[in-house]
Amino acid sequence: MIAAYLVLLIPFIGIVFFAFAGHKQDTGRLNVRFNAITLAATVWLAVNVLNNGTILSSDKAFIIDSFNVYLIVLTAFIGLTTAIFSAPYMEHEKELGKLTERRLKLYYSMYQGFMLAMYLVLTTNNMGVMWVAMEGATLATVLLVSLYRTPESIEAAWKYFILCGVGIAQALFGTILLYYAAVQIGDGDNALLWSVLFENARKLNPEILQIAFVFMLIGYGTKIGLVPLHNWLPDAHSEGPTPMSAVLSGLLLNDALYAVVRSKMLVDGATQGNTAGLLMMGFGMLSFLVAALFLHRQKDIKRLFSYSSIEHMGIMTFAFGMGGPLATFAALLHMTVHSLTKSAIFVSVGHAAQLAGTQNMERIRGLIKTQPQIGWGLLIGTVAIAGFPPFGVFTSEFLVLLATMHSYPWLAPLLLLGIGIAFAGLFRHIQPMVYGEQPEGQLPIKANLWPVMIHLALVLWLGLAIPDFLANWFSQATLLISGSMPL
Amino acid sequence: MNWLLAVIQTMLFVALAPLLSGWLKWCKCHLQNRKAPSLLQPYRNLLKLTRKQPVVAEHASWIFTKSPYIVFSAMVLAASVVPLIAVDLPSAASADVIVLVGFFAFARFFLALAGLDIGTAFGGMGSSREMTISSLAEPAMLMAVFTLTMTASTTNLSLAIEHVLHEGLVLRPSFVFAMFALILVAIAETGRIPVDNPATHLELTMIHEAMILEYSGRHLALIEWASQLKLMLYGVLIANIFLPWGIAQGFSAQALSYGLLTIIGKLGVLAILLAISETLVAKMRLFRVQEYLSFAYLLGLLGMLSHIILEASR
Amino acid sequence: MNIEQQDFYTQAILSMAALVGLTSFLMLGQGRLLRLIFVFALQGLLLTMTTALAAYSLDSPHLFISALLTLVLKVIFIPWMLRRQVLLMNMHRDIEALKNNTAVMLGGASLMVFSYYVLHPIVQTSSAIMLNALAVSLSVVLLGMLLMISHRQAVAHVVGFMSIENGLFFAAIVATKGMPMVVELGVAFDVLVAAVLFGIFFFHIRTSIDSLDVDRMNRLNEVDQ
Amino acid sequence: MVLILAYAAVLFSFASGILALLTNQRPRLETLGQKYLARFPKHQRCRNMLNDGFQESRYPILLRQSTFVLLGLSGLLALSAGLGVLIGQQVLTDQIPLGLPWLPWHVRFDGLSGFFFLIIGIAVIAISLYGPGYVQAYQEEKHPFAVLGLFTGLFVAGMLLVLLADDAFFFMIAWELMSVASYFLVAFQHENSANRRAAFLYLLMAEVGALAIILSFGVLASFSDGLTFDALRHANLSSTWASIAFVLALLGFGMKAGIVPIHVWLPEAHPVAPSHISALMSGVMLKVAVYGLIRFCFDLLGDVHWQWGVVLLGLGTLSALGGILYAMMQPNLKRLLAYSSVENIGIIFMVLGLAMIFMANGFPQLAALGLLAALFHAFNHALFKNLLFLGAGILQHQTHSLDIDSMGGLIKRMPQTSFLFLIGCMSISSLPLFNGFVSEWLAFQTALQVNVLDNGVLRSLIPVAAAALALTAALAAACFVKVFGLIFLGLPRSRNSEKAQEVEDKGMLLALKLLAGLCFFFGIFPSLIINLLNNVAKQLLGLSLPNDTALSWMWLAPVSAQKASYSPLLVLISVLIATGISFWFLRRNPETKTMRRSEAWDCGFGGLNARMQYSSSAFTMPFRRIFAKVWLIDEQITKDMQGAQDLDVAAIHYHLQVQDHSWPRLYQPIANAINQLARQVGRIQTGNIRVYLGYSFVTLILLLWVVSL
Repeated sequence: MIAAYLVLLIPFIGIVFFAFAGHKQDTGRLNVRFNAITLAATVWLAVNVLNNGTILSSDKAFIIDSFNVYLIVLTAFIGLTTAIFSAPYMEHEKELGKLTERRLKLYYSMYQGFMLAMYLVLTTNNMGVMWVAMEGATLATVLLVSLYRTPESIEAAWKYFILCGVGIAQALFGTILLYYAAVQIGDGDNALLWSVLFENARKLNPEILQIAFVFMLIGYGTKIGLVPLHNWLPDAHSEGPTPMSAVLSGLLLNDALYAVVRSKMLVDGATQGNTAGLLMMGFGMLSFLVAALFLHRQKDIKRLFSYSSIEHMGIMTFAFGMGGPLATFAALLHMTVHSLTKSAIFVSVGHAAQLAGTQNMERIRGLIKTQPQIGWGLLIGTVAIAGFPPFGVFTSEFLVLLATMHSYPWLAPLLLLGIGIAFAGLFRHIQPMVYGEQPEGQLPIKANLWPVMIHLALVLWLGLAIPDFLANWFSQATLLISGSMPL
Repeated sequence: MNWLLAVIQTMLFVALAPLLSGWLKWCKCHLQNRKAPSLLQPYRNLLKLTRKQPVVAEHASWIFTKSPYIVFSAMVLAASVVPLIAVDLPSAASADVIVLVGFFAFARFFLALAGLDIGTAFGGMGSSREMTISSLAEPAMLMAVFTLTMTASTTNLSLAIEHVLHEGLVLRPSFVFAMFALILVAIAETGRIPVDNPATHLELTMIHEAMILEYSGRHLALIEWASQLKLMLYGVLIANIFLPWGIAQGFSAQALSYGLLTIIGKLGVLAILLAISETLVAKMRLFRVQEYLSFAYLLGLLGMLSHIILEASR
Repeated sequence: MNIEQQDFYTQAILSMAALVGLTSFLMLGQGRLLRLIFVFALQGLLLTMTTALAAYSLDSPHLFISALLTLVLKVIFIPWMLRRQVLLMNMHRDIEALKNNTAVMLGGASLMVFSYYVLHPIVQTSSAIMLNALAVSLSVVLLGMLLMISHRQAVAHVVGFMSIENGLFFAAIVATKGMPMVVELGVAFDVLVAAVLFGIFFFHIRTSIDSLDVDRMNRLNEVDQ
Repeated sequence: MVLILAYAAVLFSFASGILALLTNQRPRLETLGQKYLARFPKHQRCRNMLNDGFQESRYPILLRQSTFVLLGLSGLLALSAGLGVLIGQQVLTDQIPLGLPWLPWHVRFDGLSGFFFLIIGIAVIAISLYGPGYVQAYQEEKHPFAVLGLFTGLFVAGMLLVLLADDAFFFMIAWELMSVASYFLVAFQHENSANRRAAFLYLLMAEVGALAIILSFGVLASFSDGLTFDALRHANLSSTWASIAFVLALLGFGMKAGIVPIHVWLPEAHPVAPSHISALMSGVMLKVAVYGLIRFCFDLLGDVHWQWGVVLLGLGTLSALGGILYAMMQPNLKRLLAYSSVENIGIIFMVLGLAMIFMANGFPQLAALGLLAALFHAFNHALFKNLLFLGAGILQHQTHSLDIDSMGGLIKRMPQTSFLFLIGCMSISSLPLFNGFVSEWLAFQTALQVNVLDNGVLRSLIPVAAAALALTAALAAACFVKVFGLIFLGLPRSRNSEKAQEVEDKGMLLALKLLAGLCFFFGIFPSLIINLLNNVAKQLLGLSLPNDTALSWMWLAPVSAQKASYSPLLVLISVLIATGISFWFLRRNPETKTMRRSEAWDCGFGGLNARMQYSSSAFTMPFRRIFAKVWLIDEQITKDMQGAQDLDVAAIHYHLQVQDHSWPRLYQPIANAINQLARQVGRIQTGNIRVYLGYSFVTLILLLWVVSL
């Protein structure tokens, strides 16, 4: 259990430290160290869970089960690799004069703040606290989105702030309704504890829970970026600093989805129907298709990939909504591989943008000629995210497809259509950037592509074979969520 | 013994080919009341050509000099599988009618290459047109042949002919169509009027002759002989497939001689008919040939359909 | 059952609910920023009183704390900050011409009915009072959104945002006698931070487009020019 | 044992890919080697070897050669594995502990896979001989060998894995590995935009096709338990669903095989890849697609419908005719060859269709015959198409061009290449004595067995298809007469072809010799292959050709000696005799024996020069006239006038562009539709935050209403 507290404590120290220590040359490296320690703590936590199953803290404030434990580790891991990438990146930005010492100070301390919020969302057992943490994540990142202080970045941050604020407020109303329903059946203090609720979900009033779920879905869905609540997402991704985009895509969206799934589990327990699932499927499919179409008309490279994030979150939401062991397993896997791949892509995108000095895709050319690692990194990453084997994304999408064929055959063609359109949308933009002759005077930059390689290697590994402990967790989580094991 | 017979039949075939074209020319001249050369004139020409030293363009490659041999032997092979005076000779089994078509293609392929070898415009024109016409003629021919082979349910020529013989005189609409199709194809393939004019010297109207303009001496002799063989092959095909009566089924000397006489008779008649048609019909423009050949194909198709619908319907 | 059979506390709560709803309507129709802020402060005050009342009559002391928080945040701090911004920008004179105001008002009214309709299942679990209270708070939330949709001033957006918070808070108080303490504190903290951030943003927005009209922030879009 | 060979083949190809990655690692390796050898002071010889191995100059060559050696070994292993399983007539299964927790990779190695292993093996051996000489033309900084080698290895490995796969998941992974690797190879020379476009198109089509295949597997899977092929085999689905699955599979595999009208990527992608890769793609990858279709229809779906057969027959005919007609119009050699691949795939599909029809009508023996013909043609096509593509590579190597109209007269400058190329041309235009003819002959034989069928429609339809096949063959002959005649005969049309020399690298010629030799050998002794194929049919359909039609080593009598027979050997012998006699007879006279060389007669016009020759477009003009409807022809003649009132012509410019119908008819509309849709969707993101809030508001109201219904 200490591990869990450590996981929360270290980032907190980080916030305070960076806030007061001020920015030095090696702050970036310090940030890496903090994340590394956290990662170690999470691994320790994971080992505990691996050995003796679900951990419920004595005061029931925290719960670590097979559903969130690997998400925690994933969060820590991506936090670390992104930090590794961001240290030289932010320095380079500073040299370009885009950023000042003070802003970097803010950046690092808020980076830790964001991580803290993420860990809190994942570890807490209390739906209310989960909400608080989620809002906290917004507050922590909103200033980072506007870090460059350009009109666009400010506009993006404002939209992010308002839309997510309003959305999250609706989630709070949902939480209150949930609480209300819980109070009807039990004591007020533990009434928001997820574990308690999950145990006696059957007793909860289904109608109220349905309404509550609508609010939560819309609230957290705004953060997932479900169409039509997604409008903040591309703006925030494209205008903020690239490391931020990496963690937003890789972590925040996942955790929002995590919150939705947690509440769905309660609702499914209460209403023995599948209303929640159908709602999620609808949203998922809509987001998936619309985002796929949006891919075709992008000019900004980071916008492009943020839309692809929406698309993939759509797939996951769809899969979770479809329920059933196969789909759920696929969705869990997809969560993992998507965050790994997407953050890797954003890292290489960041380098590419620095290389070309612009985010405008018409002006990024000949990356492979200029700096092969970056070009290949971007290309391979895109191949992976487009769902080509042997990368893991293919595995999950394949499973989703099969599950769809099983339960909703007439949706499968739609899904395939979306995948095809999305693929075309990505590649028609990526190809001209990586291939071809480079423009005059485009020179290689100092880049650290280890994160990309590691992530892609992991995704490849997951595509070829899923290690037993992970498979075990997935199956456990599947059992927890869908009520039965995958095949 | 049988193999010997087969070889003899083939030699006979080769030997008689010039005679047939001589006879054809003779009839034509008389129909056009010109003074006819002697029937042996083709032999004399061949002999003369073989005696001459061939003149070859300086940048001709081995394709040009070797093609005549290839073309000639392909035709000889074709001759070896077509029953002339007797059926079920062993040589017939070594290649069926599809392979026969293959032989023609083989010869054509090299002739066309030879036409392109020198790099003259005439040669190119000749091979281009030859390939065009033949590629249109081949399906028509196969259509006609398939009618036969499906009736006899074999593609082995001599077996098929035997089958027709055994059935005796049956009136098959399919055969009528097929025969006409085959005749049309034969005229196109052997470069006779109205498709091509063997006697022409207006270069732009010729097809077959254009390819062999550069040949001389023994090469020319071989090619001439090969084309005479081709003419005779088609004649024999038409004669023996559709009116096989008289062909020898046993190997007794009397049956064989009888077979020889009948085939000579049939060919003679066919030649007369051809001469008449060549006298009456004028050569057509190159780009009307496809209509002509598609008509042939149509006939072949009709033959096939009438076979399936009228004769073999179940 | 009817109101006269209810105990005094309930009656008080219901009347409070009515007042809160009214304030929301007032805000919705309000074109002048200063008045808007004033009404918002009023709403905060009503909330505070409600909370205090609840805390007193249900003797759950931790509600006093949240009452205090509400007072400080929503009655004093935020209105003061907003007012300062308005004066800084000297926007206190110009009136925002609301398009088809009456339609918006009618829409608000129908929203109230809608919230009753939606929350109806609650009757099964408890009294109609709860239904009323929750319905009012839901409609406050919805009205808050409507306010944001209909107004173009960033300040108005903040007010709308905060009034949504108010609605939630009200729901929490009347329906569930307040959330667990940790949640209460967390929410309050978030609101505080949000308020501060809003302050910062006003500054940035003003420096970038020297106005607080959100309609002028539409650089980032996907429409073909 | 055999399975181990197969695995080894895969591993070796992987290894060659990995080895290629070391191209730029010379310094690191060197230091590593030094450090290692430093431990053993006495191994002076090794150190010397190492040193001269790591010389700046030698290292890249050494690496290249060893890469291709590994590739060649994998080819050899594949060949032997294929032969082993074919002769042993066994079915080997295995599981690899990869993939999903509940679904490891299933492996199955049977006759069918074995036969395609054979094809791949031969092709890979050929290119591994050919490669080293060919790739040294690329300079390293522009076209890194690491990329080429890596993806070549992965490509081969992918193809082999597809053949081994025994469950849908593994199959798709291998399939996509093959597609993606080949995509990178197509994009290898990415500096000119045409290649990039081609690569994109290729990957897009590959993706769409793969999705279709996944869907077809999904249909089967949803009627069975599990994804292993065994489970799918036992899926009992209604004939409607079966037909749906078939159509999807046909779409998927057909897209890869490049049947008209979904062939568009093929003539774009194949020509732009390096020649040995084009050879692999055109000669082998398409066959893998054919394998997929056979596996899916005959093995997984099991009971086929005759309607499917008709569909295949129709599409096949369309592809065969369309392919060869389009091919004929191409002035670019590699494009032409790519289109002719479309034609040959069409032929294969036709025969497969026949097999299906016979199968469905209860004549498994004839079905076996059809299958046999199809597989044999696949084999032959692999041989001569590889031969031709590699030859094209040599031509490009020596004349720096692929434009037929800029070549000519090469037969004297490149005697060996020209001879080998001629053999390729003869077998592809299915002339007797060569392998192409045998498979076509078998196809005809299959078609002519039609009167066993009861269905009158089929009985009249199939002969027509057969006639179309004949037309195809004739057109192919015309097409390749043009190819050989214009490239090698006549006078050189450009300075490059005047200066062209025979390629000096022995390996490249050796590869061509190997393939040409096989073309001829199997043209004379087809029964060797056919006996192997019999085993495949036995395993797949449970039936093979009857024994009474003993396929002895010199006779070919597929149905029965009574119905048809063909003995290539006898034909060859008699050809030799006839030629020999006439040769001897005509050249016995000493003074006429020698030929006199003089300038061409040319009807006495004289002054012959290269520009008077027939060009590619001239040669095909009659076909353009006759089949005008098949293409989109854009033909323009412009005259430059000069002199007084510009009355006399100075120069005439002739411009001809021949285009494929399917592009503007099929693909353009789809692309436009998607862009239009995207534009419409873009409208929703106005950039105004109040609108966004409105969305959220409306959604909330809507959902609340929905759930409270």
